[in-house]
Amino acid sequence: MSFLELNDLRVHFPTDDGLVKSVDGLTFKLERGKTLGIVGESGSGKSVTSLAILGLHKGGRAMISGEIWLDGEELVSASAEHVRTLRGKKMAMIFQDPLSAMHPYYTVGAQIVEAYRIHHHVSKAVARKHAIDMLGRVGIPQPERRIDSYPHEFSGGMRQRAMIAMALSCDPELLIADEPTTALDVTVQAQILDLMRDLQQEFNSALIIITHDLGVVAELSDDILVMYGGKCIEYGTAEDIFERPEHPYTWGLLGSMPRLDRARTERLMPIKGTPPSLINVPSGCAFHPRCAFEGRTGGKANTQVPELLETEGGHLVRCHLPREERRAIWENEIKPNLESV
Amino acid sequence: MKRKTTLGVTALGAVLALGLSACGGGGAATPSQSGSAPAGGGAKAEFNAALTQVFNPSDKKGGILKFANAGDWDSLDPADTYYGYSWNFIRLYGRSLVMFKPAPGKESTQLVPDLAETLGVPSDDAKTWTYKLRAGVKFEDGTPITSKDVKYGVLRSLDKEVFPDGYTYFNDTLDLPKDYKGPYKSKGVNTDKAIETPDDQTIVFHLKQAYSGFDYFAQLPATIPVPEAKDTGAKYKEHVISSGPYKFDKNEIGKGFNLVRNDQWDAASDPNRKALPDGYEVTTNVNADDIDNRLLSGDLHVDIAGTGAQPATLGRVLTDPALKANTDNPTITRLWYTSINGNVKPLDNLDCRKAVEYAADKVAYQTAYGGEFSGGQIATSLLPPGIPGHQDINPYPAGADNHGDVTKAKEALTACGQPNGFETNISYRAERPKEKATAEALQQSLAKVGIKLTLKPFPQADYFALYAGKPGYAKDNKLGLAVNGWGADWPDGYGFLQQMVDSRVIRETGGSSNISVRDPEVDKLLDQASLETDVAKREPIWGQIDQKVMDDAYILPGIWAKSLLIRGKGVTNVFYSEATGMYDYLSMGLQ
Amino acid sequence: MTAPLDVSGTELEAAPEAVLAGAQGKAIQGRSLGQIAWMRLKRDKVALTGAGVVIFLILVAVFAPLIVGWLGHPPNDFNQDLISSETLAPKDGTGIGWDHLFGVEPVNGRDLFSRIVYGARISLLIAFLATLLSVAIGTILGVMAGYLGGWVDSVISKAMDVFLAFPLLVFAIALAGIVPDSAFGLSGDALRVSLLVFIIGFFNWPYIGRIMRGQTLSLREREFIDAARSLGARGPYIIFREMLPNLMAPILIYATLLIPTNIVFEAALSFLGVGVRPPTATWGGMLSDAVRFYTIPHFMFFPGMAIFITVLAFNLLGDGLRDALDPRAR
Amino acid sequence: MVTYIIRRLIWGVVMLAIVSMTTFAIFFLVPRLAGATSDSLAARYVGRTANAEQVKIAAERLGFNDPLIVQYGRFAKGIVVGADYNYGPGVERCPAPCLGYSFLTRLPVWPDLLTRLPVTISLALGAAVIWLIAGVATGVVSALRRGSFFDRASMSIALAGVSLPIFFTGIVSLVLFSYGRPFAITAPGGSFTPFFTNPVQWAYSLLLPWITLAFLYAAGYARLTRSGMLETMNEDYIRTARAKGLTERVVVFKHGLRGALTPILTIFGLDLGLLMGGAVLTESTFSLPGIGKYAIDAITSQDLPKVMGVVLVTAFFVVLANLVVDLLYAVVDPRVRLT
Repeated sequence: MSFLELNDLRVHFPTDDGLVKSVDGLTFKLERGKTLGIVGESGSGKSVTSLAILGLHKGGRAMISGEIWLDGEELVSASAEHVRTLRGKKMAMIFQDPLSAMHPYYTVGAQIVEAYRIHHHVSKAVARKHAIDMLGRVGIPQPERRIDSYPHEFSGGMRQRAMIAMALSCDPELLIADEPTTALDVTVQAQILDLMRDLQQEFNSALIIITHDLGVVAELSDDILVMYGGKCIEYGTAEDIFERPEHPYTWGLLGSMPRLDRARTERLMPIKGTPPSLINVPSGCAFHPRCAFEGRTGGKANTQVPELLETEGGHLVRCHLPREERRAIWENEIKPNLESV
Repeated sequence: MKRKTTLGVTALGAVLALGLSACGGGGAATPSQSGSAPAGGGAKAEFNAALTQVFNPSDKKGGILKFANAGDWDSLDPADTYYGYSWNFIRLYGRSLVMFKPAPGKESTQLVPDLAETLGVPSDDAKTWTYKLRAGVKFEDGTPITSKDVKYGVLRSLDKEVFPDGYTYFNDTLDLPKDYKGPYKSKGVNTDKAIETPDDQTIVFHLKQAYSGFDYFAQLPATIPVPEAKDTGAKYKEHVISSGPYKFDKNEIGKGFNLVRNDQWDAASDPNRKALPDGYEVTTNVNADDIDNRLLSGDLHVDIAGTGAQPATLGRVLTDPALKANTDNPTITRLWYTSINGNVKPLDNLDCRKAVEYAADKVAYQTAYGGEFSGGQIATSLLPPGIPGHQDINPYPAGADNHGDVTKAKEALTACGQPNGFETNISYRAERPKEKATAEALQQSLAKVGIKLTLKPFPQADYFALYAGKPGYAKDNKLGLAVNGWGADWPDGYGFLQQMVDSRVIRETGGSSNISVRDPEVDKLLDQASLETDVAKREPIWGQIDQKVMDDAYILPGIWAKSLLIRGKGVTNVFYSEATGMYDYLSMGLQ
Repeated sequence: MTAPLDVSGTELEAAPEAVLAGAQGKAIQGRSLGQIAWMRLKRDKVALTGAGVVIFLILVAVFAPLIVGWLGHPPNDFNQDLISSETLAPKDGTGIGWDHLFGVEPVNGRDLFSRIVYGARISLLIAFLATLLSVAIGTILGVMAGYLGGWVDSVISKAMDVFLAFPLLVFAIALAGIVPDSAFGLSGDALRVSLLVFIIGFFNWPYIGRIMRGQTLSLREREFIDAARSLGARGPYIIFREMLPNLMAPILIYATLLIPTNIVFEAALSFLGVGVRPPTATWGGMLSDAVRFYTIPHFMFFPGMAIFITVLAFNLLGDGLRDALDPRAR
Repeated sequence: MVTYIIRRLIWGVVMLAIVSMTTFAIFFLVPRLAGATSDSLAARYVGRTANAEQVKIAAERLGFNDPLIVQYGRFAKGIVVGADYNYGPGVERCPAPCLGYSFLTRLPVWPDLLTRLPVTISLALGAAVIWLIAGVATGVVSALRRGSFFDRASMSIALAGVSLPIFFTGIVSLVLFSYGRPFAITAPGGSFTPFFTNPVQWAYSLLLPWITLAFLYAAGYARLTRSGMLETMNEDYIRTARAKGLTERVVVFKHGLRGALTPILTIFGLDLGLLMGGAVLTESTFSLPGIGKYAIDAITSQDLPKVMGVVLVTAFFVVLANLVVDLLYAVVDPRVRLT
C-alpha cells in the first residue's frame, strides 16, 4: 500500500440550492518523497480534497464517502479526535495568502509554538527555541528577533516562509501546499518553490501541491492530477501531462499558461465559458459545453459520462474522443500553436 | 363665614391677594387648647370618615411616620416655600406667630396663636400689630427664641433675590425704609420703622396702610424665627434650625430627609401640637403610582402633596369597598376653568363667548380632570362652595345632561354673527395631562357647534410668563381659550377672586393668572369689597363679582376640584383641614 | 498575480451563485447585483414576511381615513358614554368589541383602533422622511469625505465625531421642547413633523456618513475606479456614474435598518411629550398616556405592540436585504 | 503614544467646547427668536406672585441682560477657574469646575451631578455586566450551534429584543414586577440605595432596571456576537488553527473569540460611555434619580445651568469612552497603530 491512497473520495455539500458535489469520486496514490500536483480552476474541488484529507470537513455539513488511507490508517471512518491528533504532526498544510491564514492578534512565534506544543509536551522555552530554529531553517533572517513580530509586520514572502515553518514544525510526513505561491510576486515565488523542494528532500515527506498554475507544478511535481468539476479528468507523470496531454481541458490549461519563452505579441489561448455548476452538472461530459471538440464525439458528449481510462503506463484520461483522434489533435492542432515561435 | 372682624378702617391697595375676613380681632379670641380635639371622631373606616371629624383618634406616642412626595420640595426654608403641603408640614419644625387651628373641617380655618401668646393686637387703626411671644420657647440648640429672631426671619424673607419663590405680602405691606433689600444687602439699616422689638418677648409690626387681616400674614412661614447667627441664606434650606417639636437629622435635597424629636421643644409652651411620632421620614421624587401602592399596602403613611390618588389607583380604590372606606373626598377651594380671551376675535363679541359657555361639555371637563371623585364637581360659576359669598347660580346651563347645550350655543353664534362657528386656539400646559384632556374635550364639544379649536401646548414654566399669560402673545397667536386654574392661599373671597378677575393684575410683560377678565366694573366691585369692613355687606359682593364675570362670559368654569385622599394604614388622628385642602400633618400619630 | 483562465470577466470568488447557476447554456450571462439580491431575497421567507408587514403598514398609513371610516371611529372623537365617571376606565374594562376593535381609551373613550391606525401615519412619515434626510446628508458628506480626502475628509470626520459626542436624546428633547408653536412659516402638525424629521434626521447622519465614507474609501482603491480615472473621467462623473451605483446596496441596507431606529426615536420623543402635539395620535404619546393608567393593560398593549411589530418588520426586512445584497456580511 | 493621547485630549476638550457652545446658543437663541425678553425668561425662575420688580431683580441676578458671548464666557470661566456665588449672608466660592448654580433651586449643579452619578453608573455598569455576559454567551453558543433550536430561539428573542423600545419593556416590567403588582420583584422609584450603604438593597433597587436595560442591549450583543463569531470562524486563520491540530475548544475560545470580540469591545465601550451620561428613557421610566432623569427634569424646567451640566457630563463620557476604546483597541489588536 502506498503512503497516501484515496479511493473513490466523494465530498458533497447539501445547500439550499441542492447538493454540491465538490469532489465526486477521486482516486489517487502518493508515495513518501514524491510530489503530486493537483491542477484545476477555482471550484474544481482541489482545495476541498486537501481539506478532506486533513479531516477538516468533519463535524461540518459535508457528506464524505470513500476512503483515505494515510500510512495504513483509514481517515474517513476515523474519529474526528483521532484525525485531529494526526493533523499538524503527521500531515500539515500550507495555505495560500498567509496574511489571512495567520491569526492577526498573535505573534508568529506564538503561533508556531502553539502548533509545536499541541503535539509535543515540552516547555514553552523549548518550543520557542524550536520555533526560532524552524524560522531560521526556512530562511528568515534574525529569527530570534522576528519570532516576536506579528504577521502584518512581515513581508509577503517572509510570511509564507513563516507559514511553512509552522507547517513543518512537527516534521509532517505529508505536506499539502494549497496555492503556496499565488499571493507572491514572481521572484519570491521561485524562492519559495526552491525552499519547498529543498525541505521536501530534507524531510523526505510526501508533498501535494494544489494550484491553478501549471508553471508551479512543472517545477516540482512528479505526478500531476487535473481536476474538473470535482472529478479527475487526466492523471499522469509530469512528462505525460506536459508532453502528451490527451484531454481538451488540459490543452486549454497548457494554452493559457504564460511562458517566458513565448513571443510578447502572441495571445494566450483562453478557455471559453465559465467553470461548471456543481449542482446542475452538465449532462454527459462535464466539460462538453466548453469543449471545442465536442462535435467529434458522435453525440456522446452530452449524454454519457466518460470514464477515466488508462491510455498507457499509468496515464489516465476521461474523454469520449477516441485515443487516436486525441493524439492527432494534440500533435496537429494544439502543439504547433503552443510552440510556434 | 361667621367669624368676622369689626375693626375699623381697612383701606387696602388692590395689589394684595389676601383675605379681609380675619379671625379673632381685638385680641379677644381664646386660643383653643389641645383638649378641644373633637370627640366625635371614630376609628370606623368609611368613605369620608375624616372629612369633618378626627378619624382614629389616639394619644399614643412613638413610631416613625413615613411621607413621600412625587415631586421635589420647592424649599424647606420658611422664607422661600410656597407649596400648600409645605406650609402644612413646616409646622413640625417651625413655629410661626399664628397658625390655622389643627382641627377637622370648618374649624381648621380658624386662626390660633402659636409662637405668640395671643392673636395680634392691633392699634393705630390696625396699622400697628403687636404680638407677645410665649415664654420658654427655644431653638433646637437650646437658645431661647426672642422677638428679634422672629423679626430677622421676616426681614430675610424680604430678599427676593435670595428667596425668589416666596410671597411678597410683607414686602408690600410693611412700612419699610426706602429701598430696603433685606438684611443681607441692606446691612445695618434701621428697620424699627417697620418692625420693632421693644423687648425679647414683644414684636410690633408697622404697616403702610391699615389692614385688618394681618393675622393671616402672621401665620405665614416667614414669621418662623430664624437665628441670625445660623443663617446661611440660600443654603439655609439645607439645615433649617428648628423651633418646633422636630428637627432635621439628615437632609439630602432631591432625595429626602429625616426629622427627629427636638428635645428643646417644650410641650407646655405649645397647646397646638401633640408631637406623637418619634420622627418623620420623607422621601422625595418617588414615582406617583408607587406612592399610591405603598399607601394602600401600608408601607407609607402619607402622600405629602395631598393632591389625591393617581388615575391608575382610582379604578382600584373606588371599586373595592374595603379600600374606598379608607379614603376621603373633599372639595377644595380651587377652580379649574378656561379663560375666554376677549382680545381675540371673534371672542371680543359677548355672544361668541356665550356660545363657548353653552357648548362646553361639562361632564367631559369633569372626566378630563379625573371624574367626580378625583376631578371635582361641575362648576357653574367661579366661587367654590367653600368660599364665603358663594351662591348657587348657573347662568349657562349646559343642557339637561351637562353635555353642553347645542341649541343655545347656536343661537348665541347667530347673535354673534358667526352662525357656522369660527376657528380659534386653545392653550394648555404641556406637562399636565389633565389640561391636555380638557383641551381635547373642549375641542370635541365645541366642534359640535362649529367652533374649531386647535390645541396649543406650552411649557408649564413659561405658560403665564411667555405665552397664555402674555397679552401680546395671546392676541397675536389667537389664543382664544386658555386652560387655567386657581386656588387661594387660604379660603377667602378676596384671595380667591382678586388674582383671577382683577384686570389691573394683567401685565403686558406677562405672568399674571388673570388672562381674560377685563371689566372695569369688576375692578370697582373688588375695590368696594376691600374697603367694606362689614362682612355682612362684603360677602354678597363676592357673589356679585362672580355673577358679573359670568355675565361677561370671560371665564368658562370647569369644575371645583375634589381630591381622593388615601388614609395611610395605622395612622391615628387623621382629619381633613379646609385651611390646607389636605390632611393635617401636625396631629397624625401611629397606632 | 497571474490569471491563466480568462473567463470572460466574471469574478468567480465574488459571486458564488454564478458558479452554481452558470454554465447551463452556452451563453453565460452576467447577473446584476439586483437580480442576485432579488433571487436571494425571494428565498428568505422571514425577510419576505417583514416586507409584507412593511407594505401592509404603509397601506394602512396611506389609507388610514378609509380604514377608519370602515372599521373605526374618527380618531379624536370622544365616546364618554363608555367610560365610568368614577374610575375613568371603560365601563366593561376595555371596550373591546365589534364597534371598537381595540377597545377605547380611558377618560375620553377615543377609539384605540383608529388611533393606532392614524398613529402609523405619523410614525412612518417621520421615520421615512428622517431617514431620507440622514441618508442624503450622510451620503453626500460621507462620499465627499471619502473621495476627496485631505482637509475635507478631516473636517467632515471631525464634524461626525462632534455629532456623535452630542447626547442625542437629551439634545433632541431640549430642542423639540423649546421650539415655539409656530415658526418658519409652519404651525401645527406640519411644524412638529418637520421639526421631528429635522431633529431625528439631522442627528443621525453621521452614522450613515461614516459607513459611506468607509465604503467610498475602499471603492476608491478598486480597479474600475482607477480605470475610469485613467480614461480621463472627472470627479463628478466618477462619483455619480461609478461610485453611487456601487453605494446603492449599502445605502439601501442602512436606510432600511435606520428606519426602525427612527421609529423608536420618534416614539421616544412622543413618549417624553415633545413629539407631535395632541390630539394627533402617536404611538409614543399613547404609550405615555397609558403609563398613568397602567392598571388598564389594553391601553398600553396596542400602541406598544404597534411599535414592536413595525420595528420588527423593518428589522427583518433590513436583515434580509443585508444578507441578500452583501453576502460577506452573512 | 503620549503625544497621541495629548492630542486626543486636546481634541476632546475642543469637542466639549463645541458641544457646550451649541447647547448654550440654542437655549439662548431659540426662546429669544420666539419673542422672549430677558424679563420674561427670568419670570420662569421666580415665584408665582412675583411682581415686575422682582422679575427684574431675577433677570439681573441671572445675568440675562448680558449678550450671548458674555453669558457663555461667564459659564466657561466658571468651569476653568471657578466662580463666586452670593448666597445671601456671604459669598461662596464655587471651585473649578463650577458648572454654575441652578436657576430654580439656586444650588450648585456640580454636587447635584456628583450625587446623581453613582445612580447612573450603578445602572450602566450593572446592566453592562448582565448584557455582556448574557449577550456574548448567547451569541457564541448560537454561532457554534448554527441552525439549532437554541440558535433559532435565541436569535428570534434577540430580534424581538432589539425591536422593543425600552420605554415599552420598562412599563410592562413595571406593571408586572413592581411593587404591589402580581409578580413583585422590586420597588422602583426614588428608592435607589447607594452601594456602600447597603449592597444588597442597592442591587435590589436596581434589579428591574438592570434587567430591562440589559435585555435590550443583550439582544443586540447576541446578534453582534453571533455574526462576528460566524464571520471569524470562517476566517482562514481559524482553518489554519484547526490544521495545526488544535482542539476545537482552543480553536473557538483562543482563536475564534479573540477575533470576534475585538470589534464588540469597541461597541461596548461606546455604549457604556453613552449610558454613563444618563440612560434617559430607562431612568425616567423607572424614576431613577440619575443623570438622565436629571436631564429631563432640567429640560422641563428650562434650567439652563443644569442642562449645560448634563450635556457636558454626557459628552465628556462619550469623548472619554472614544479615547479609552481607541487605546484599548491598540492594545488588543497589534495591527492598530495610534497616530
